Amino acid sequence: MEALKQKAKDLLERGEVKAIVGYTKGTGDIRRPYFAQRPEQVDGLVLDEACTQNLATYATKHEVRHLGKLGVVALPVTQRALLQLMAERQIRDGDVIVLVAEEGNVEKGNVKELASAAALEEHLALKTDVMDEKDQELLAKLNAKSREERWAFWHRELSRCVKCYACRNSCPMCYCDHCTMDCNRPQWVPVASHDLGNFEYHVVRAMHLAGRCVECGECGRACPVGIPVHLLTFFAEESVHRQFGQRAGHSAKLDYALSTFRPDDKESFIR
Amino acid sequence: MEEKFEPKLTAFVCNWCTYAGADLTGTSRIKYQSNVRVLRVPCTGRIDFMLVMKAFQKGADGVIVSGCHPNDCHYTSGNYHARRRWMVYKDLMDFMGMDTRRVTFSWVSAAEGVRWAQLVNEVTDQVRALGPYAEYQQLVGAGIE
Amino acid sequence: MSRIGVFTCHCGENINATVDCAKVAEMCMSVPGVVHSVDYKYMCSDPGQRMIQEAVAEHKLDGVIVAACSPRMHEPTFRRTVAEAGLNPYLCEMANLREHCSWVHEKGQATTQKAADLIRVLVEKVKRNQPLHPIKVPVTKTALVIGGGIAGIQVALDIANGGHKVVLVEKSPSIGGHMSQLSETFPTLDCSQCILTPRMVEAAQHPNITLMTYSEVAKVDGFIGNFTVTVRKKARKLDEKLCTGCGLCIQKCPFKKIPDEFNEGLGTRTAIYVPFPQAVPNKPVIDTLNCTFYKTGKCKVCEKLCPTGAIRFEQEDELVTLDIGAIVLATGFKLMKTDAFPEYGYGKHKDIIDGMQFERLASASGPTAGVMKRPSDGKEPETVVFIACSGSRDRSKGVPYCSKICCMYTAKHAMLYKHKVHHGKAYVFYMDIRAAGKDYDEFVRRAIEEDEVKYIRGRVSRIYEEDGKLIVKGADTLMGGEPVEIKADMVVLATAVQSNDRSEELAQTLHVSYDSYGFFAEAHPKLRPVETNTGGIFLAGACQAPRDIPETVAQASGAAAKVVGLFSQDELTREPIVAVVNRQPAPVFSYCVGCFLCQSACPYQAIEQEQILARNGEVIKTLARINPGLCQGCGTCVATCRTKAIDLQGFSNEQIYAELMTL
Amino acid sequence: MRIGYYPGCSLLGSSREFDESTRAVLTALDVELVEVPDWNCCGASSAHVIDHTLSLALPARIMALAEQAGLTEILAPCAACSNRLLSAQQEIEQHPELKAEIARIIELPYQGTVKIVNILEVLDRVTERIAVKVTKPFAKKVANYYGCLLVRPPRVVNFDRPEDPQSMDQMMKLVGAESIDWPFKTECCGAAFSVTRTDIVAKLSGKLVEGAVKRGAEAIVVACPMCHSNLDLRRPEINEHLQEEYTIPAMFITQVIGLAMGLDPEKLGLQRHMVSVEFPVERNIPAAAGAQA
Amino acid sequence: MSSGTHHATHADTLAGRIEEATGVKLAHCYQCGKCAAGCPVSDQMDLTPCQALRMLQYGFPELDRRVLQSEGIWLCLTCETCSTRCPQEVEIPKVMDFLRSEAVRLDLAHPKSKDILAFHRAFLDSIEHTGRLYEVGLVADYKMRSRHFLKDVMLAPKMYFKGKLGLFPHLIKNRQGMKAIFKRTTGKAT
Repeated sequence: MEALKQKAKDLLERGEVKAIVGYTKGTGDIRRPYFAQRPEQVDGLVLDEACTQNLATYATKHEVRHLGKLGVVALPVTQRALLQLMAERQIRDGDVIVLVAEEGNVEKGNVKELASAAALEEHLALKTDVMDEKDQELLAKLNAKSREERWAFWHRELSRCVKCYACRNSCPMCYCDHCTMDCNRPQWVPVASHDLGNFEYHVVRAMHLAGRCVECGECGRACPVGIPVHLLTFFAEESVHRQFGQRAGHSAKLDYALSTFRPDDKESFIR
Repeated sequence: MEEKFEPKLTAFVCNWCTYAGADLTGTSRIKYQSNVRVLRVPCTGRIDFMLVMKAFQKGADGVIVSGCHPNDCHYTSGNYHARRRWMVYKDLMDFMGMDTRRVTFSWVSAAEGVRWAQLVNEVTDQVRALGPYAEYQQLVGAGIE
Repeated sequence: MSRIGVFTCHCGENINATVDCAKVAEMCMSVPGVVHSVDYKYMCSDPGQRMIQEAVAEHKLDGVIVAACSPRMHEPTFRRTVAEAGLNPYLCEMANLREHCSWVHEKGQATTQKAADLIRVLVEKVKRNQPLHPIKVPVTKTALVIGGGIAGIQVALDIANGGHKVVLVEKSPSIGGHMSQLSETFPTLDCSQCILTPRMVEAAQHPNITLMTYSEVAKVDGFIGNFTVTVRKKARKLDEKLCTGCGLCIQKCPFKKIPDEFNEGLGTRTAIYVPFPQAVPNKPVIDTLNCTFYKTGKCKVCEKLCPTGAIRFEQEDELVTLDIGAIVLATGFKLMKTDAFPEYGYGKHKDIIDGMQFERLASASGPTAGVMKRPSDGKEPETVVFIACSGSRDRSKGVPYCSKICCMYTAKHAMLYKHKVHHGKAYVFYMDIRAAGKDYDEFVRRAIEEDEVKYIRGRVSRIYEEDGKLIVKGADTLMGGEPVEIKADMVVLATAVQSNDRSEELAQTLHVSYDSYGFFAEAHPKLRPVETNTGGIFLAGACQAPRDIPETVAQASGAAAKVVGLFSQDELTREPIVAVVNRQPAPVFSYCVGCFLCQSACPYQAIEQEQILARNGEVIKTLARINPGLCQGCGTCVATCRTKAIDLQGFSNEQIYAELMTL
Repeated sequence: MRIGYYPGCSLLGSSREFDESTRAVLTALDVELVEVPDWNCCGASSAHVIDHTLSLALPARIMALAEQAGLTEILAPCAACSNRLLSAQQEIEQHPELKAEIARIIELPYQGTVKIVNILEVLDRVTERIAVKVTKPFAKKVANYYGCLLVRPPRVVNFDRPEDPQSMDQMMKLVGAESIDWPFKTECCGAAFSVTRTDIVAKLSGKLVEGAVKRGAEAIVVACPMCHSNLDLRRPEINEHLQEEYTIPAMFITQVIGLAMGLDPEKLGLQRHMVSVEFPVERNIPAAAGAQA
Repeated sequence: MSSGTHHATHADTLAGRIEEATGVKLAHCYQCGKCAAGCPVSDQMDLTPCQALRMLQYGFPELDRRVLQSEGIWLCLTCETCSTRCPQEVEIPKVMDFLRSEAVRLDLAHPKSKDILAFHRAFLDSIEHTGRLYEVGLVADYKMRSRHFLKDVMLAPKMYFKGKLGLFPHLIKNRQGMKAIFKRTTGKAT
């Protein structure tokens, strides 16, 4: 912990970064995002098991961008997101210094500082990312159901969606200033939150994240009515990985499964 | 309903292979069922998955998406990109419980007039057998406030 | 509110027989936006077209739908028709009532209904059609030909004779390529240099051709009609203008022991050299790796002797920038080396040579002056074994394809040998004889029947040396795989034809695709064999696939014709059916977020970066920009764009969406 | 250096000298050999003729035992054995479903993690030690005979190059011997036909002996018991077949190195050869070569 | 040679079974003969490797039979020369192995294979019972099976005096385990 604070302090003092994006204590066990812009502010920083939010989301927000070069306290998913954002040219290599707690735990090891995409790639290359069992089970359960049951499930779940777009706004990869949802010529997806609009919205979200989702599950956590929307993007990402072997957030070189192809891509359904 | 159900089919076809193939079906005077409505696009690569969703919204009971065979794309690779898109989209449809039997992806070349007729007939019969896509219309119904 | 006119064609009885055209016309009147709807027997006839033009004027139509045959048939016709009536041609669409309706369905209400539907759908589209204007791209009428072999020379000459400027870039000091190394050529056995040299000279002297030998393409920017090419002119270490090519420097160069590339290492050359006597240009090059001066700082004999003082030891490579309209790739091939054959001794036996080395041995201008002497001891080989398919059709050596030329040149080699060594014995191990070409099979038969070359169907498993002989262990599969052992004095491997060194690199520089073996890929295997899928870049010869001389020359002329065709107009006019990235007023500038996920989806590398700069020059935003010169309008990028910032003219989101909504 | 050791059957019998010389030399080079406990025969060239699974199970048991003994590497001097072990290991690796099946058959857990190395690979790791220990350079012309199984099939053994390999030649250079350049380094000697088709062995091995002598070799160096017994035990048949009296000895590479290191010939088992290992006092290669030319 | 009584589908031809068991696709062989050319014993074979493969490519029962009955498959030394040099990477030794065990299973093995088989059987018996090869036992057993009583009779004593023949077998501890392995694989405790 001290190591992190010290590192953050140094960076700010040396002026290497204009702000540190990290976590701080919220009410109870909640950890909320925290922006330290002055050395003395780093004392607010916290990093422990309770920190879950993917802070990469802030790296593309205009108000944060204006601050200048950032130091980001990054969980593995955050690291992947940052890398993917570099691949998608939303962050320039070198615009963020990534602060990584070794073994994800500051108490144990000290903090590693990854200043370049290359360093980040190298660091991530060592990690094999597996989504947590809970989500794996949920996916498996759903896949085990009959098609009709799945329909019923999503119909029920998505009918509760209030189109608050919390899932979109919390997603590190949903950085577009002008989302498909905002298109009105033509109005692809009805604005109102009714069954059709909701359903289409989530199809769009999943399709747009297929091959780009870093599986942080932020969207699911963000949903105020508790719809497991993250399962949709997880599924799409896994589908891409299963079929094309590509994964998001592993390289700063863009390798987007849906705008690349292999002549021998294997499918079984095209007549 | 009393009178027997006639399915509504929407087809998205590429201009260079399938549309031309369908033209050939015509010039060869091969008959097929008239349920299908064809929308012409330059290339399967152009077909946004949202178009398929919209077709269903407008009450299509079945959708056909067809273009050039792999390696024959007029634009060399549009169909390959389309294929990937459909591989993921179909997967996702199924995961979300949509009835994937109602979307038919196929390759029909400019020389396959007969094949186009067969395809349309097969799909028409298949979807007729499936009946109207009531499930999805529920969504739409609920949509009109 | 739009004013759309619908013109339903009976096409004689072709449509009217099953579709009630009058009814359709009537139904269309009730479609919102339609102000005029008629039916007529033959819309494509003059009166039919006039009818449309009059209606355009009379009803002030802002959209026209001709419901007749397939747009693939008459769209151009009717677009011209409305254009003549002063309406933008792209406001006219065709409903396909014939091929897609009347011809394929039974007569009846349903069919008529479908006909009407097809029109209704289009009405909604036409309402949203934008007037479009053909895209014009200026053309720089200078061609760049990369590679100075027979392919490149032929292309250059054909384009030059077509009246256009050509720059011919060759990486080695002389043009001529592999063909200049050949002794005789099949199936006529005429001397290669005798037919090539005149072409080389012609190319050198042609007013429209600029030769850039000893040069390589370093960089290529731009697009069809408008390339900017940077060429690296490697330093010859000599002033070409002053050099008369007298050759004194070469005679006097003290360092003479350098293996001679032109003779495939069978001869030697000096450090200052011309690759071969008939070289074009006939101006030497200093090989700085071997030149005594560059190694020791002393010598300069050539400089002292040169009568015109042309030597320039301090000369540096220079970069030349060219404006180019079209590029032809003619970079040729290379042969697999004999060291790629473990079972034949990893190339350690001097007397196991490859096909090109044999050409040099057989060539009158070669190291042996055309006398058959084997490399090891200069003895005349009494028995020679030729092995076809050496490394070709051999997946274990990474070359599963057929090298195509070996069957013929092996037959030629065997023949040449027999002609030079009458009492000698020639054996050919082969798998199949692929001699499909004019007078080709006859040629092979001649080798077998008249020159008594022994053809053995089987591969050779092993070659080793014993008592000064090369023991060739093969088998005859026409005798059930019975082992055959031949004691040979020399073995000639017809080694595989492979893509030239660094061809992938070049392909990437030019953004043309290439296959897994490094051969450049044609745009269409059957119908566009000399084009690449990058506009304005064409292919000739063995850089695309193994080719013999006749084929190469034919393809070269084909490529030249394409270039001349391209140059026949000052501007390229292209259908405006292209993708565009939308623009918005500041501070948004565009819905494009600059993720460039679309870039790799484009088959034509048409998607570029465009930077929005503030007054102080700093980059505010980087957007995708689609080069209308390169875009072919497939729309793959459109479907890939999450923000819907890209749209396709003529098939816009709004148009297709509207069509759908009427269904 | 400590390494697992799988001598294999023939090193207990017909090729005892290979075992003896290997142990002698490696001990002298401070390489500790840990014999695989209760090892069994690898099935050699017989198992895979009769039953495929058996030909996997037998080697698997050996490797499983090694794993149990905590060995990470096994030296199998016998080229045939190391080849069997390697191919079994790879085939099981490629077919995961086999793993369980094999484990069931051999009643032992099997990971397939042990690395199988041949004698040359081990020697190659200690070249410096050898270099310093060479006291009596083996100043002879030698024909290095690798045989089939050391280098083939490359996909399985991936050791040296499949044709005209070099590893032995380098080793020989190291101990002062001059390797002849000859084409039969990897030609087959007749291998398993030693007992059943002696005629074939005589023919194939004959070609080797003849070829070696013709090129002036004074000894044939081998690294495979099968090759050795064919070139040594079968010499009478060979000579009879060739109608010649060839006396050129066939020696295991470990014996040659041992001699060069000045180890006691007895300990290297030289006395066990059928064709006695004696060299003319001064070398007269030309004569030897001339004799056959 | 006739087209065979019935047209077998690939799966139930010998070629099909080979592919199934060894993963080797015989269709890859394009009959270049490089195997036969390099094979140390092809000159002794009644069917050279490529010839055998050719016959199998047909998928005709009578041709399959002829291959199984051939002597050639028993002469293969598994020296891997062919597979190392094959341009199509056909692993012929694997095929030969399979052919031999098939020949034995279907009782079609060539009479001349008797000795070779006898040897292999003797060999395996020896290790089945002792765990390791017991050469004296092997030779004795082989002589019994092959009836070549006098073969190598002169060699044995020489070897003995050279200390190359132990008169007693090397027994491994877990001989039961060995027996079990044989039971589970060859199916019978010989």
